[in-house]
Parts: sequence; C-alpha cells; structure tokens
Amino acid sequence: MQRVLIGLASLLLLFSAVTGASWAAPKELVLGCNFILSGPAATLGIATQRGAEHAAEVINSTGFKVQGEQYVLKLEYFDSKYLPAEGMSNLEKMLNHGIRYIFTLSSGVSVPLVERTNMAKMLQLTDGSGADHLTSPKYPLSFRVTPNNETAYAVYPWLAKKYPQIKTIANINPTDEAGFTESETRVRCAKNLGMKSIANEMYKRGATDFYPVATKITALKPDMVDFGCTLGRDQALCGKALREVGYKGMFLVNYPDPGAFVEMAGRDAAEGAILSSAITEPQTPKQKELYEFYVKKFGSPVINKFYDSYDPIFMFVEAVKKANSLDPAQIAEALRTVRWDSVYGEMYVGMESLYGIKSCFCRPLPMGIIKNGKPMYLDTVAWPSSEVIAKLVRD
Amino acid sequence: MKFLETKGLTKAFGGLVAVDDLNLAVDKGEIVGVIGPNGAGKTTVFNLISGMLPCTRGKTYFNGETITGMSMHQIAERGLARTFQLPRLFGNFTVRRNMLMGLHLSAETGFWKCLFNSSKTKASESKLAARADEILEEVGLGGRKEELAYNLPHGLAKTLQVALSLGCNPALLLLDEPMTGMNMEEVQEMALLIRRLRDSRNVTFIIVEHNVRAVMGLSDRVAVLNFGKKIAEGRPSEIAQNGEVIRAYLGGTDDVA
Amino acid sequence: MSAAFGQIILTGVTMGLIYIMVALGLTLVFGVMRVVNFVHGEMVMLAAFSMYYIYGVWHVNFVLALVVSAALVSAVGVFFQRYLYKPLKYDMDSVMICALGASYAIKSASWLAFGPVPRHIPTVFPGMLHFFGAFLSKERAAACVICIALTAGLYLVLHKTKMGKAIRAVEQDSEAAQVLGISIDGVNAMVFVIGCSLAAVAGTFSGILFAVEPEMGSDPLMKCFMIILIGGIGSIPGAIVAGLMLGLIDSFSETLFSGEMAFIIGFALLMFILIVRPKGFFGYDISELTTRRKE
Amino acid sequence: MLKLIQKFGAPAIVCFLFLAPILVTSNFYLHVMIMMCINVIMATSMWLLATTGLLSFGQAGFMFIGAMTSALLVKNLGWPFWVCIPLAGIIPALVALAVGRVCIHIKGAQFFMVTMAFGELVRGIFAYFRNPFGGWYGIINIPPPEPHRYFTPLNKIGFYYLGVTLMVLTCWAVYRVSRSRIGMIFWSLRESETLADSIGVNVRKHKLHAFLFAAFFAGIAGTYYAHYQSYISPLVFTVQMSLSALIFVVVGGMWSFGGPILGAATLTLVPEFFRATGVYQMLIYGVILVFAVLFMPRGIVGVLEEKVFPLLLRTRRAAINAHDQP
Repeated sequence: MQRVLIGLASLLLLFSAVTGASWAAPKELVLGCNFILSGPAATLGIATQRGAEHAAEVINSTGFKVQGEQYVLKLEYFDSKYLPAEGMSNLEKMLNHGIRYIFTLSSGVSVPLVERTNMAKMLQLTDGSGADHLTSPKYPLSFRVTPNNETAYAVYPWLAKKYPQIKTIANINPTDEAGFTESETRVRCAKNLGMKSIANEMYKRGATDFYPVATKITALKPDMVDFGCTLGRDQALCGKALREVGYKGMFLVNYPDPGAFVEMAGRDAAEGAILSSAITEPQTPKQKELYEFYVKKFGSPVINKFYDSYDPIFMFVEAVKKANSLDPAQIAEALRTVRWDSVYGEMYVGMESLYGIKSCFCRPLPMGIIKNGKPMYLDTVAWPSSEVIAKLVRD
Repeated sequence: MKFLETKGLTKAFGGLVAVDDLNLAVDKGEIVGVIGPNGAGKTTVFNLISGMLPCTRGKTYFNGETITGMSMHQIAERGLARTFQLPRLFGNFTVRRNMLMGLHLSAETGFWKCLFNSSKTKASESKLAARADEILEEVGLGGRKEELAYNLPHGLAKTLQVALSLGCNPALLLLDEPMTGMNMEEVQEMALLIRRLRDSRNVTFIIVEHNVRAVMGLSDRVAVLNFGKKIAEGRPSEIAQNGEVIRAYLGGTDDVA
Repeated sequence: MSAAFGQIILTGVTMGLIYIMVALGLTLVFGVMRVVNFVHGEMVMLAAFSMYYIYGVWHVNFVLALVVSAALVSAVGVFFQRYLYKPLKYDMDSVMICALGASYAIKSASWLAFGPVPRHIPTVFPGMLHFFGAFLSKERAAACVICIALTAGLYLVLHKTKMGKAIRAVEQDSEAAQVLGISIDGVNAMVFVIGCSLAAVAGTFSGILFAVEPEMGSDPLMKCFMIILIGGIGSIPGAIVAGLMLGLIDSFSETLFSGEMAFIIGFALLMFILIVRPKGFFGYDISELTTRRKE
Repeated sequence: MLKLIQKFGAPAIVCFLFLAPILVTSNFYLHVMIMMCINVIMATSMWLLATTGLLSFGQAGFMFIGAMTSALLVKNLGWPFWVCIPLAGIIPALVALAVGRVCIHIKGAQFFMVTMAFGELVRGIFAYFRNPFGGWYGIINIPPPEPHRYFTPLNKIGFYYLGVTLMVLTCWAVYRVSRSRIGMIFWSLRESETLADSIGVNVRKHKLHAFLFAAFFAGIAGTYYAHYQSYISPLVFTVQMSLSALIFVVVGGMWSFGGPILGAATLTLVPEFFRATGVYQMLIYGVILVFAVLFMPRGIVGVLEEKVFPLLLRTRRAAINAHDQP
C-alpha cells in the first residue's frame, strides 16, 4: 500500500511542478483551440488549425488595440481526440490557464461543453451543428462560426431555380446528430420547394465501403443525390460507389474539398457534381491571396476548412476591438454587430428569425461545378433573407 | 453394489475408440492397479470417471449414486479426487498456499463473509492453515512450505499433487502415474505413503502406473487394459502369469517380471 | 430487385475478400506468435502511403513500387518483432499494450507528416465489369483476384515448402519445433515479413479502392480480429469463410437497414458465433495457449 | 519503520487524498484527480477480473449502462442521485449476469472479442434508440447530485470528495476480496482451471462472480462520470475506454494490488503534462506506453519492488501469494 502512497505523492509533486508553471504573458489575447488533432477526425482539426494559424499571423503583423493597449492574438492548441471527456479536460486546462475564449471543433465535443462555458462566462466559437444547444438564447456566449445545415436554406432555392428538372432527391448523411439535423433541414426544404425526397440514408461514420448505400439509392433512381454533411473522403468514396453501381443523376456536394473530391472519386464519377459552399477557383483578390498562400505552404489541393476557419478569427478580433474590452459577454454582444468582409463576401452573425438569437455566422455561398475534371466557379448565392427561411421551414 | 462401479464405459474420439465397454468394480479400501501399454486408454478412463471428459456411452456409480455427466467439482465434492499424469499445480503459488487451495471444499467461501472477513471466516481460515501444515508434514513437504510450486523437483511435485487431492478428504483417490519418473527411493516413499493413507484414512485407490513392478507390489488387484479393452483382471500373481498380458506387453515396456 | 440482390451478394463477396486480404497477414502473426499485433493496421497504412508516393507521385512501375513498399514495411515489421516483441517474450498482454502504444504514436506521427488531405492511389485497372444486373469496377475485381491468388499462394507456401512446414510446426508447438532444430527467431521474422508483405498488398488495394489516410488501418483491424477469431486462429480456410460471412452480413444489413442497425446486427452475430463456437469454425482450442504465462 | 508504513500506509493515503484540496486549489488539478478516481475504479475492478485470467474489453459497455441508468432516472424521473448510485451498479451487474452465463466459459482472445462485441453492442443500441437514449448526442445536462450547492460543475470540491469516497470504497472492496480466500480462488483459476476444478472449485461460478464484481464497479464509475461531466453519449464509452482500463492494469503491474491503482494514477497524470502540446500529446503517450511495457515487464509496481524498495520486497509478497494468514 505504501508504494501507492509514495508513488502518488511524487507524481503529484512532479505534476504541479510541470503544469503549475502557469503562463502569464502580458498583452497576449489567448484563444484556446480545442481541436481534433488526432484520431479519425483529425483532418478537420489540422485543416482548421492551418486556417486559424494563418489568420493569427496576419492579425499579429499589425496587432490590435484594446483600451489603448497593444495586443497580439495567441492561439493555444489542445487535442480533443474527438472524445468528449478529453474536450472537457481541455476546457478545464484552459480555465486553469485563464483562457476565456475558446474555439471548439465538432458538435460531439462542443455540445457537452456549452453548459459549462456559459457558466464560466467563456466565449465559445464552434463549427458544430445542433440547433438548440449551440445556437439558442439559453447560451448567448456560444457561436456557430460556419453555417452547416443552414446552408440548405440558401442552396435549395437556388437549385430549384437553376435546375427545375430536379424532381426527386436522395439524402445521404452520417448517423450522428449532425447528420440528423442536416437531413431534417434538407428534407424539409426539398418538401417546401415541391421536390420529393425519396431516400434519406444514414450511413455509419467511418465506413469505407459505400456500395451498399449506393446500391440502395441507385435502385430508387433519384434525379439528384445530396451528400448532406458527409465530409471529405466519404463524399468522394460514396460518389465513386454510386457511379460504379450505375447511378446516372446529379450530385450535390456540400462543404467539399473540390480538388480531393475529383482526385478520389475519379474524373468521370465527379463530372457534373455541384459543389455548394466551397471555393473552387479563387475569384476575389482575397481568395486568390489565400489560395496562393496555402498552395505555396502546404501544396494543393486546398482544404475548404482552411477558408472556413480563416475569417472567424478576424470576426472575433474585430469584435474585441469593437467592444474595446476583454469581457466575453461584451465581446459576444459586439460580435453580433460586426460586419466583416470575408473570403466569401460579407460575413455577419444572424439567423435570429430561426433561433431567436443572433449566433450563427452567415455569409454568401460560392457554388461550383466540376466540368471535365476541373472544379469550376459557377455562381454565388447570397445568404437567404428571413422571409425565405420562414417559407422553407413552414410545415 | 460395489463402492465404485463402471458399467460399459465407452469413449470414442471421432473414429478412434479410446475406451471400449469397460466394466470395472472396486471395493472400499482396495488398492487397484490399472496397467497397460502406452495408449491403452488408462488415463482416458480416469478422465471419464473424474468427469473431466464426457463419456460416449456407459455409466459410473460411486458410493451408490450415479456420477455420470457430473462436472469435475461436483464429483470431487462427493469424495472422488484425482491426480494428473503431468503434475498440475498452481505454479505461482507457494506450496503452503497450494495446500490451502487444496482444502477448498472444507473452506468458508461465502462472498460477504469473505468481503467483511468475519470472525467466523478468520476462525475457519486458521483451522484450515493448521490442517494444511499437518497434511504437508504428513506427506513430507513440511520443510518447503514457502517455496513456489513450480520450483519443486518432479518427485515432490507429484507428492504435492497427491497432497492437494487429499485436501478434499476423498474416499476414493485416482492416482495417474504417481511414480513415473521417480527414482527408486522416491518410489518406495510414495508406495509407503499410499499404504499409510489407505490404513489411516481408509482411502480407496485406483492407480494407473507404467512402473509395473511397483504396481504389482502395491496393489491388491490389477486390471490390464489394451486398446481400451480390459484384457485381464486379478491378483498381481495371476496377472504376472497371464499369457495375453505378456503378449500385450511384448515390444512394450520391458518392466514385466 | 433481383439486380439489387445480385449487387448485394457481389458487394458482400468483394468486401469479404478485401477484409480477408488484410486479415491474412494478421492471422499468420497471431497464429504463430499468439500476439495481438495492433500495429498491423499501421503497416497497411504505411504501405499505402509509400505506394501513394512511389507509384502515385513518382510514377515508378506498379509492381516495382509494390515490391519496394512491401520491403519497407517488412523492415518495419521485423524491427518491431526483433526489438519490441521478442524482448517481451511474446507475452500476450504486454505485447498488446506495446503494439497499441506504437500504433498511437505512428498514427499521430503520420498525421503530422502526411497532412489532413485524404490521398488516393491512381487506379491501375480503370473501367467497369457488368454481369447480369450487377456492377463491379475492374479494380475491385482485380483486388478479389489478387486476394484469392494470395490466399492460395499462402496456403501452398505453408503446406508445401520447407519454410512453411517450419512455420506450421512452430504454430502447433514452438517448444517441440525448437527441439527439432527450427530457429524460432528465424521463423518469427519470416512470418513478420510475409505478414507485412500481405499488409502491403492489402494497403495498396484499399488505397486504390478507398482512401489513403493515417486512420485507414485501424478501422478494418477490429474486423480482421473478428475474422481471425470466428474462423479459428491461424486457419486460412477459417479466415476465408469468416471473411466472406462478415462481408455478406455487412453488405446485407447495410443495404437493408440503416447504419446503426447494421452495426448492431454485426456485433450481435459476432457475439452469438463466438458464444456457440468459441474456438471458431476451423480452430483448435487455443485458450490454454493464449492465456498461458511465462513461468 | 516498515511495519509502521505497512500498518498506516492505506490510512495515510486516504487522509492525504482527503486533505489534498487544501494543497491543490486549482479546479483543473481537482478535475484531473477526479478523472483519476474514475480511472482507478475502472482499473481495480478490471484487475480483480484479470486475476481470474479473463481480460474484458466490455467494461465501457457496463459503464455506459450504469451511466445511462442513473442519467435517465435522475433527469427524466427526478429520482435523487443517491438512490440511483447503487442501482447504477446493480443493473450492469444483472446484465453481466445474463451475459456471463452464456459467455463466461470462453477464454483468452475469444473472451476479449466477445466482451468487445458486447461493449459495441451496448453503444450501438443506445445510439440507435434516440428516444429515450438520445442517439449519438446522448444525454445532455444531467443534473448534479443533491445538495446542488456543493455539486456545481464549476465547484469541484463536492465531486472530488464523492469521487475519492467511491474510489476508496472500491479499492477497499477489491483489496478485501483479493486478500480473502475468494481472491485466492481467482488467482488459482488463472494458474490452472483444470486443477482447480479437480479439487472441487466451481470454476464457472467464481469467474461469474468476478465478472459481476467488475461490472458493478464499472457501473458505479459510469454513473459518477455521467453526473460529473453532466453528459454521456456513445462517443464517450468507446472501446478506447475499455482498452485504457486494460492499459492501466498492465502498465501498473498485474501481480500486485498496487499495480492497477498506480497504473491508473500515472497514466492519468502523465498525459496531462503534455496536454498543452496539442498535436504531440498522443504521440508522446504512445511512446510512453511502448517504453513502459518494454522496461517495466512487471509494471510500475514491479520496478518499485525491485529497484526502489528492495526492503519492502522482502517483507511483502506479491498479491498472488498474499492472503490473510492467521
């Protein structure tokens, strides 16, 4: 027994010696990044990290003033391994470091934290889905920095206008809350626009072989397959499988990585796929600059998460400047009024009509299409007005 | 009815019939030797009687009740213990602890009693400890109580094995080759031990043994198996003359007198 | 529906064969050394990445690239066998933890090294096959053919060649084999080389069919352990039967039900099979061996 | 001196743990200690099962069942937490009884697989039925125990003391059992089931007991986890978690009661040193595991015995031969 005692004691000492060296760097505004840096979903984390990192560099080249003092933005990275428990430990660690603004990836990790972050008066930025958890009046301090299921409100009307021949739609989503939210929204939108959603498939995240799902959907012969919030690899594999089992219709690919999609699905399979809310070819100078930066530093193809995570950092800093204070609550209020010229176009916090509080970042959606093996720019869809949304969510 | 009786005991591994329609009867207090060339199915007989293997056909009666189809520990509870050909021991236990384990059947193993280590448990444990030491002394392992079992030399391992089986104070003891691989005086000691146990505790023994001379010397009756069949049974002297037995052994071990 | 039905069967068979391809190497290692080699998945992954670079980026000849990456991975495997597993005396528990740690390390290292973009090995066999109503891409067909060839080859190697006999001897009873003058280390190293080469092929094909990314190895790994245990440890026919069975189960349940339902059905069946037949279809009772401790 | 330590070692640790909040004021350290308590409970109960030679990958499943039980009862039916704690242990134990009856005869690797399959099955089922189990989101905002003013998510003292109490109780129970005759029987099963059977030990029954015991405490750990984190979901109780329990046991040292405790404590604290390293945390953790197993064949405790306290080695026996000798 006494072995345990001595072991514990020494460990605790060592422990407090190492972590007890609590950091205290003056004039640094620290944003804690609760990212997925290992495990199955590390793709998101690493891509996001690249975007945020770059944003921080750009910001810190000049720095910013709060209450007359010069500040720089510092990002501290923590690995949540896509495990809620780890995310929680990270949160505790950040509280211990005195961090009061965090950026959490994936709903699986951010939803468990939201109660706590609000109690601790922390500002939480996240990309997770989950209407009544992350974007609700209950939690005024949590923001969704990339619209996910909301994009449907913009994309579907556009589709209905541009491709009136689409009558039947099949939805594919992963079996988790993100997937469910996404599919609900999309099915409802389709219904309210007079399209018919004939299949609503849920596949197990991490599946690599999509032949079964593809078989099932192909048998139903929809005009278009909507990949919902299926991400990166899975979209490509699923598209490939669908083509291989003889599906002839269109694809709607959301938040894709256009380059990777083409490479993995294969030119013929990818041909004609519509890419929603993804930057295919850089149009504006800002996009060009970012694109070149990424390609120079990491090589192509550019991951869309890179663009997604770039602007929220600026929004945050803008809010800090505007609030001219370090208090999360004031920053949150300021954030709701910020309008920022983002990579995608004008970015602001909205969706009050839907959630009863402004806590979802809104921005125009660039649409693209894959023509003879290359992702091409197609159109830019403005963020829908609250009337449009109201029309789409009525039942 | 006899003390132990097998009626038409048969075991077939797929096609091969290891034990074929064996009828064996043992009286209380006897020492019966079972001999036979290699692969005659002697050990299988033990495995069938002790319930380690399910038998294909036949019945086994022990002490008036049928024990066929019972699991090993149920049979052990009824006072029929066995040893193994290659001594099986709790290798990482000390000899003493092995013996304590051997006394399992007379121990208090109620979960809550053990959890709260009640005075009753304490008492029974201390009684058992005394018993264990006593048995170890009796078999002559008194000096090596604290050794780990897998450090014991072969002979002593076999002795400890016998001691373990004595732990569940058996009325019938099946010894599987208790003397094989022992030197002369170890064999003598083992034989003495067996006699002593028979006389002091009135234990009945069935002994499978390759060392035919020792068995002949030790047992009251001898049964001879060959290819799973009993080819002869009787007093050692008769068996020694039995022509079939000798034929069976030709080319087998040269132990036959 | 009949077309769809044919498709389901076809899908199941191909899935099964692809599982088997990964499982072959694993079952060999597991069978001979009785170690749960969690690193095998990482071998698959590393092989896929080296294929991606050698064949996909530098455009070396396919076969040559395959040989090179097999050699690389085998080197890694033998390193593990020599410097990690042997010192641990192939003790089941500790080797399992050790391999687990190694695979964590390798995975996060390769996230750092290879970045977040899922890669893809350009296919060697473009085009589609089409038999009565069911579709099959040529690359899948090729994968199946290769898998069958490998299985047959492995079977022959194990049963015809001297080396194979030695391996099987060690698998049955290493002590006895040692007495017969077979070098256990040699055999173990050889087993790792074979296993890793198989892993290399598996990695290549799952890289062609699916994606190349740091996690690609871990996902099929559990499936492979199921295959091994259901089929019977170290038994190649067993692996084949179990693999095909799992493939068909997956294909059917995923096509006819939703994602989780497939998940549930899969594991329920696994439990059922193992409960009814713990030693697997073609397995001998390895429980004593797997639970044995060094004394 | 040694006698003193042996006599007062355990009480000393307990006092130490109960006084720790005076030294450790930061919520983060308390949080880590709380996670440590959970892991220790997992590891010790798992260890007791391991002494019978069975290693279960399904512990997370039992944890999940326990957590789900109390979460549902407290959140939906408004039962008091203190009533739910025992229930959250008993119900997994009952499930374990059902599962054990059919699969306890399986050995070795197959037993890993069956229990692993069971754990995944539990996850799958809880994920499939979104009502009442909440699908992949699981259950959110599980209320903390009463009285609420001592158990708020931000004030960890209450949770800490609860956790330590549970941990101490678990350790006490496991210690008592492992030192009693039942513990001896468990070890003997690990040594040789056939022999145990032949001397009258009901092998199935005792294995089943060990399985139930482990499941019970896993359930307790689960419910504690649920009410502390106020959130449970199939993402939480993965195979990873069951594996980590096994890792604690092996790294800490199979052959001694201190092993799982030290293993859990070490492997909970050590990765925390590297938490701030983000990407590299898993990398470092993996390497640590490899070297731990490589250089500590008998686990941390083994090293302590052989290198650090050779004196104690002589005075104390490994758990396998430790038994309340009168």
